[in-house]
Amino acid sequence: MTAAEFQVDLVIPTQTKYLSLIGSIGEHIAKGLENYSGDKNALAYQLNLVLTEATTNAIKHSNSDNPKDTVRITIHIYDDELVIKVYDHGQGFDLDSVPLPDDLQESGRGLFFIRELMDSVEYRQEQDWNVLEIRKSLK
Amino acid sequence: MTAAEFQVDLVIPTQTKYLSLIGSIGEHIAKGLENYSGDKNALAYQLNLVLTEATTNAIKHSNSDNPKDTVRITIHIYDDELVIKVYDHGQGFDLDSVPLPDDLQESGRGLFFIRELMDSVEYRQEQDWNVLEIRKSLK
Amino acid sequence: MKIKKEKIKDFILLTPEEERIDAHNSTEFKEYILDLIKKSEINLIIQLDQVRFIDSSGLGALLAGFKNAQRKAGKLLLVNIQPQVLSMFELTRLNRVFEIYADLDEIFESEP
Amino acid sequence: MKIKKEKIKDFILLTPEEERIDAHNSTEFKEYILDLIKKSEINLIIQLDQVRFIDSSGLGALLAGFKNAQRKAGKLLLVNIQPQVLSMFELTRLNRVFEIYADLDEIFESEP
Ligand SMILES: Nc1ncnc2c1ncn2[C@@H]1O[C@H](COP(=O)(O)OP(=O)(O)O)[C@@H](O)[C@H]1O
Ligand SMILES: Nc1ncnc2c1ncn2[C@@H]1O[C@H](COP(=O)(O)OP(=O)(O)O)[C@@H](O)[C@H]1O
Repeated sequence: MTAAEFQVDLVIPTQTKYLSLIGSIGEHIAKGLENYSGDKNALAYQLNLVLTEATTNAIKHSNSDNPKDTVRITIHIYDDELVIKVYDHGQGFDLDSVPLPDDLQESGRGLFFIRELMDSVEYRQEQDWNVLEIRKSLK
Repeated sequence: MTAAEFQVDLVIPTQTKYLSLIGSIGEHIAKGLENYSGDKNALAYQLNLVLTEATTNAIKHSNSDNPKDTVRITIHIYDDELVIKVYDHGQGFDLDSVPLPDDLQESGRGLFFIRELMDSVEYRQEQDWNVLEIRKSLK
Repeated sequence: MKIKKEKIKDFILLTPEEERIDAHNSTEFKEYILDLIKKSEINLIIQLDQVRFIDSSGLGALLAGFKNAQRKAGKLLLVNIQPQVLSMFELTRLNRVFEIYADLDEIFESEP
Repeated sequence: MKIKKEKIKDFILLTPEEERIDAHNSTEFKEYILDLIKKSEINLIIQLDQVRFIDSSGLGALLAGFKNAQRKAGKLLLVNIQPQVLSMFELTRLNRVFEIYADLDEIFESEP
């Protein structure tokens, strides 16, 4: 993996009004991928969705004691892979123990979408942030 | 000036296909400004334009010897001000000696727009980058 | 959130006039629907032709409406879903939960 | 770049089917126009109703067409410009250079 061809690093207040901006960045990026052999419009929707879901979670579970808390989102596009990282200052959680949603359950489909549409998902600590790291191959 | 409320830092290849992404980020940001008392739709167009013009110049005047050259764009939104920085690796130029365009001249209106629509513009060197720094008050 | 509300035969037709339904507006959307059902408007058609994007919270809002309507022996039908939005229903298998129609004609053609 | 080309009375009507004209597509746009003029299609109407955004290179492309048409004693008229795009013509005073019409009717009503 060489240097990223495209990278974006965003820091936003913990407000849902920024979701459409984050999502549309994902859409634009997908539509601009020249070497992607798959369906770019489908990927555009998927990135929009995955970024929206991950950012929503980071906003929802941010540090509620700090009204100035922020969420950070980075997207790196390499030749053959894209890497999204979403950082929060919340209490953290155990990704592996999140169950699959039932058919009639009203919530709990965010991580399901992320897992279903991307290739790998991890959640870990890095300095004072929690990081959800999402990868997808672009081959 | 306290910490930025919103910040984005982008690194792109020197390709014009990224202009619409950069411009649309500017539009989204303007439309999300809650405390701006002016016309948000006008500001949205203006940020779209200013980012497009500044990024176009940085792409056009990038280091042509390096096919992997990049352009960096940062946008910081503070309470009362926005700051755009566009970084290039080109030969640089003297901002103050750029003349106003004639009525029938086909080019040369990029910096005119930036100066006309924003409050201040500077061009200087920072480490190995040239930086165009654009400021606009949000009061 | 902008929602157009019309009466059409025995149904209330709701058309969200938004490109996106996400966590920013889905709570309002859900409350709007639940409020109607509470007021005994239990037969709803939700027309999604303007919605280009829906996230899990948007699906959740629709599901809340669906379950509440059913509990009162009402109906919540979906109509005019854009293809990419429809794939989200398919991925979550919610296309098997909801009654989904291509257009309004399809809903009413079988009725007398 | 997608451009619709129609014949309307003595004019060629060009409608760029793009939301943006910027440095990514303006060279193609300019060459398209200059190419027509070279082929003696010197009376052009450019309809900008679909263009939500234009940058300085887009204005430059139109200006190149305008000057080339004039040089051959032709005309390049602009029509149906969206308000925000129009303000860019005003800011650069190019609204005093181009002949700008509200709609096609306005162009032809004065003609016999
Ligand atoms: N960034 C996060 N910080 C803390 N908990 C999280 C985070 N992201 C997800 N979770 C946990 O995982 C669960 C499932 O998340 P998700 O699938 O997105 O559905 P939902 O948010 O609708 O419950 C959440 O209910 C929450 O408990
Ligand atoms: N980033 C840059 N690096 C080097 N020269 C630049 C840069 N930006 C602008 N210039 C110079 O300033 C001139 C005016 O720029 P501008 O007003 O954007 O119009 P145009 O690019 O259409 O000529 C350019 O022709 C170029 O010589």
